[in-house]
Amino acid sequence: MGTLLVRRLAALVPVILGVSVAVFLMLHAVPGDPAQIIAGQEASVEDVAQVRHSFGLDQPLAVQYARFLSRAVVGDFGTSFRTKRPVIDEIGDRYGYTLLLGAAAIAFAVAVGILVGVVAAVFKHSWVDNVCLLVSLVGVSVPNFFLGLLLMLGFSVWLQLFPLTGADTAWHVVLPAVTLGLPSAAVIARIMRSSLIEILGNDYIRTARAKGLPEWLVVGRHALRNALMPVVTVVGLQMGYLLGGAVIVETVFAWPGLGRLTVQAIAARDFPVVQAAVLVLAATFVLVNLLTDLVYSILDPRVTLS
Amino acid sequence: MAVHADPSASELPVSPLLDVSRLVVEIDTLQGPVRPVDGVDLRIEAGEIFGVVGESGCGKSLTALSILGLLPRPQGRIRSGSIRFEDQDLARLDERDLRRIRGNRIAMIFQEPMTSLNPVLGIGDQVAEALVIHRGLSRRDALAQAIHLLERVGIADARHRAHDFPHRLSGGMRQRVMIAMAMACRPKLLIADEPTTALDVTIQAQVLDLMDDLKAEDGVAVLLITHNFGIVAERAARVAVMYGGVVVEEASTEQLFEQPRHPYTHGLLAAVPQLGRRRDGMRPHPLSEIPGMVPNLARPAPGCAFADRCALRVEACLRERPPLAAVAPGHRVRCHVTGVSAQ
Amino acid sequence: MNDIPSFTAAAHVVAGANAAEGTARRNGLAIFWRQFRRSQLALPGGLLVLAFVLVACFAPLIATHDPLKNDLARTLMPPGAENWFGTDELGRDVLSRVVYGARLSLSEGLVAVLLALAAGVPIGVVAGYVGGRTDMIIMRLIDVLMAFPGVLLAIAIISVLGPSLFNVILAVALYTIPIFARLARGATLSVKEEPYIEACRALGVPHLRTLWRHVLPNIAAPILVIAALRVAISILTASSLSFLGLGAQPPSPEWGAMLASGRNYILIAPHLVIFPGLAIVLLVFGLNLFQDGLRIALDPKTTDLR
Amino acid sequence: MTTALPLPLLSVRGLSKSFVHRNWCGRVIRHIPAVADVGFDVARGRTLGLVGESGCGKSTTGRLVLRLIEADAGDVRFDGVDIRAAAPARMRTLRRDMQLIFQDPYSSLNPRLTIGGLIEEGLIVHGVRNRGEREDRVAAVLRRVGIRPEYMGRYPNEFSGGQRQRIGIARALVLRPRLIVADEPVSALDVSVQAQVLNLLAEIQEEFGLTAVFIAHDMAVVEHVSEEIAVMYRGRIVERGRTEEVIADPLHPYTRALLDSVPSLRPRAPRRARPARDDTDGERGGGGCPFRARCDLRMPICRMVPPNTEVRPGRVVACHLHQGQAG
Repeated sequence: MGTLLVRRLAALVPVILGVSVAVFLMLHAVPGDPAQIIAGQEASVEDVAQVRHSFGLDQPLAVQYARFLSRAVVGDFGTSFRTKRPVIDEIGDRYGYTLLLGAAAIAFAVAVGILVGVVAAVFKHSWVDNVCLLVSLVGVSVPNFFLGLLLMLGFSVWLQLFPLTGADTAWHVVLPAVTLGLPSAAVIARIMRSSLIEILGNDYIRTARAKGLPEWLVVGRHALRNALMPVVTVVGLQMGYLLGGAVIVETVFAWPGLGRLTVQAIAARDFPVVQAAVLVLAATFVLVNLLTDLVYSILDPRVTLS
Repeated sequence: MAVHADPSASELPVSPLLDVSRLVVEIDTLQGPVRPVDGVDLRIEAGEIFGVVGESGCGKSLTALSILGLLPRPQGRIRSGSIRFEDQDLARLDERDLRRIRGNRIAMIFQEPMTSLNPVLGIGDQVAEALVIHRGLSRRDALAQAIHLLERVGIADARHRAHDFPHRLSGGMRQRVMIAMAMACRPKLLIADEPTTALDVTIQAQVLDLMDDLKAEDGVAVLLITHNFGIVAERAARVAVMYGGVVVEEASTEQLFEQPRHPYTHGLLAAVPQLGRRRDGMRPHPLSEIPGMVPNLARPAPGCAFADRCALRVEACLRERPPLAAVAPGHRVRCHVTGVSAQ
Repeated sequence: MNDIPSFTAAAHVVAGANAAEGTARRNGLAIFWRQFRRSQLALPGGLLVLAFVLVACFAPLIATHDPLKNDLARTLMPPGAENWFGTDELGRDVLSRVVYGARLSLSEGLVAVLLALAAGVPIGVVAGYVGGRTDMIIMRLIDVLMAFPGVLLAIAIISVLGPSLFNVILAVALYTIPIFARLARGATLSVKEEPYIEACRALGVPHLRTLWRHVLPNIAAPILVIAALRVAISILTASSLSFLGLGAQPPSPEWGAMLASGRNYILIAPHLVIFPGLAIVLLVFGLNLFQDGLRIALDPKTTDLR
Repeated sequence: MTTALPLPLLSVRGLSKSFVHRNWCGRVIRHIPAVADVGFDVARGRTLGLVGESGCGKSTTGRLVLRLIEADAGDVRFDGVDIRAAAPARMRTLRRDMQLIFQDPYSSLNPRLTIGGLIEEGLIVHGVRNRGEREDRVAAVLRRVGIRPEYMGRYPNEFSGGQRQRIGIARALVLRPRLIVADEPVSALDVSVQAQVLNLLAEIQEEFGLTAVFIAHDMAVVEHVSEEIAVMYRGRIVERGRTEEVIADPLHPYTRALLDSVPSLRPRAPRRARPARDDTDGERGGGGCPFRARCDLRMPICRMVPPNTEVRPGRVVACHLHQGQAG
């Protein structure tokens, strides 16, 4: 287990490096002169030259990247063009909110998804199953921003059960988390259902039945754990969807997270912030995927060997 | 229950351990329902090894599954017939009562030892499970007994191996674990569905020896299902040959292999290559062939299922299904041509 | 020698015996159709999508007004006889805008997926078939791209290219490429292990011919199924980006953009949000239903996954 | 019988192959030897039976012979030509002469092509340009294996396992090869169908003068088809000789165990398998005799590599029990 962890962590290094290269190149891929962008459209030729020199933009690309990376490692992403604060502070303020929202959303998605999936599988091909299918198909068909607006309209404006926007109390997280988590819940439910049905067709399930086990033990003890494995993989992939979706949901609910910051920064062409936010979100996703791998290896005794 | 025409019935002991009578199994397919088991009769005595042999699609595995009510759901069901075991008709029991019998008085092992064990549970736990369910043992006591059972089926260092997961074991060892699991509650009947098909021949011989030993020690009866005539010849006391969803011949092993009566049995025995036939660097004679292929389940013939491949076919074979008739004491044949002589 | 699989083989023989001479291909279509119908919702889904396609094709005939024409005398009108879906803040007819929006959304989904297919499938097939170092390098690059969570990669790309509908399509296509590449690689790897590919080697069939005649047809089904799914997801993503102001720019009648501007009037004119939102939901729902039927029909391994 | 000693069609010497596991950056982390120092000859028109249990390397050997896998070491000569040294273009033309018949009649036929298309493929690849000629040859070969040529337009899933195996044979046969490697061609088939296919193989071998390597795990099947037998265990040939001799008088303990384990059709033959010694237990690896962990006749010397002793001409056994009996 320990060596597995070390090996997986080591395998992440090239991926993170690749991500950092991509993020670094972002600024240089923008059409036009990066120095001009940083200095602003109205800047004089001298100002632009000054910016070019002070940001090291006159250096070779490799040197610039090395500097970017060495600074990024210690958390120095430069200064925000917009607020003139260190980027790391801007990010630090928002990161916790995004993590909170993401965790709430995934908890909601996993709980609802697994429950619905198991129910649908146990009652497969019945009306219960069909209702679950229909609901989950609608779930993956509703865009986040529309669902968020509908929930706001329904629960905040008409029923007045939850606050409209912001992040002041625990109640504030409910609607954004449901908005963000619902499509994932639908995906998890479908995978859970099909996985459980597939597992229930396995030879060792027949063995368990031939042993005289009651059906709840067959499902609970022999099928569920095996059926959860593909679900774990999907949950890992859904995390990526959630982190991306957070950009939209945070905007809709004015949630002070990293996603909303990214959108604001893009609108203001505040590239250091965009770079850092994208890097932090990508690194989070990569680490979360590592976590799902570890959960997987706990569920499946065969993995630790390979 | 209507008694069907069977003159030999009186010669057999009054109540066998298992008496399958006119069993019909129906399976739904995209082409509609078909009957892969279409009137099977089997009688198994206590403590004997009874072989059921036939090619793929003859209905032997489905017959075995239907005994324990393990037909694929929801597409499979027992359409008619009875399965008398001790004093009950298993075909009419509900799921609850069947569960009390499964793994307790009748146990079953399967063809694929690689996939028949749960990959995420320790083998000791999997063996212990039946003891917890049927004997009400605590998990701890059951595990202790499971270790004992594993030792008995020849797993070295069972105390430690009990905590191993199945993927650490070879195929032969896994089949031993399956047997330990099946024998946990000292069943009266062990159904072994192609137990050695996935194993190498040397391992196959060891597993079959183990089953022989268990029969001798525990007095368990074994329903040994296989496509391999050699295994049956070596291990079984009585044999039923299945074709097209019915038993076409049933006899003691000596009778069947020395005087096969049904043209299908006859043809199959001649088609099997046997060791020691090659002489003087000459290529042996061609094997005898049965022309054609296994019958089409979706369009069952009105007469004998084997008629279209049979060299002895007469007109009645296409029209009418022959009965399973006795040709000698303990030897029954379902054939219009060869099944009527002798008596 | 188990009864059940050989029994299904017997069923195949039946199907073959019933087929008339030389109609095997039609027979294949018939099997496809029967499988497709097994998902009872696939046909309604297909019809729903077809309806949107027709609306998009004949938008000028269906629209009652000019979708871009302002009428400041009739702003924020509720649905009524003159404007069935009401009017927006500039007095434009919402129905006509929704109708024209179908063109944009469908092309967002289709173009992005076609681009991604064209690039991703060859990359994946080559990586899987050639293997070795080529495969390793391609997969590392794909890992890096996949490390960006969901929409985030698209957002990062747009932040570089600048907001526009075309750039959104490009960004969505770019972040879909690794998905197809990975899928095609996985499918190729498993097909490559099939004995019929070894048979090609044994016959001396050249690699290109093997790829074209033996590998591609056998990996087409799962790719097609995922492609249908990705059309739905691309439409959602593209409209999300438009909602954030990164995609189609006003006054373009893109559904996501319509929602973004309608959002400000949600309390007094909810129809500005409801109608374009419902249009997205219905189109994506139809695509999902259709995709479900496609999967059941084309992917025999996952017959019970729904 | 081979007193004149003409050049054998296939001659294999010292053939070895290990499979390697690589980690994610391509470094080799494990060597798994699959075939080690395998050698045999197959005379023209003859059949060599390669027999052994699953994982013994017999299928790998077959593929090495056809160079479907690249060997690590050794020499494969087909009609005097060094197969391992052949350039790609030369190899392609050689492939026409040496064909493979597969075990699994289901997965060895591309489900998306008609059987006519499948069989025709080899002709197209090997330059038969005339469409009419190709169709005639496909029809002829189908007829020969007992499939009606009218079925040419059908897909593999419309045929039974036995028919598919016939189609697989037709695909190999249409190129008029000289060498056939048949990898467990009947083990997936039912007994009655197995006899049909074995007889078909014997007929076409006779008719076309084919040389064959027949790979199987069933001793009785191998005895039926081959003039000579090579028994493999853990990647090595442990015994080789004329079929009758090996069957009647097995020298290697493993060959004996294999033969003892085959159930016969004589009812109630009193026979016990050797004591349960699973080869996952006990010693393995190292340089010794691969069979020593399971062998009840093992001696201290078995820890070293056993020599391949030629007991008498054409009879080779890799066992210390028989060392020094040569000559």
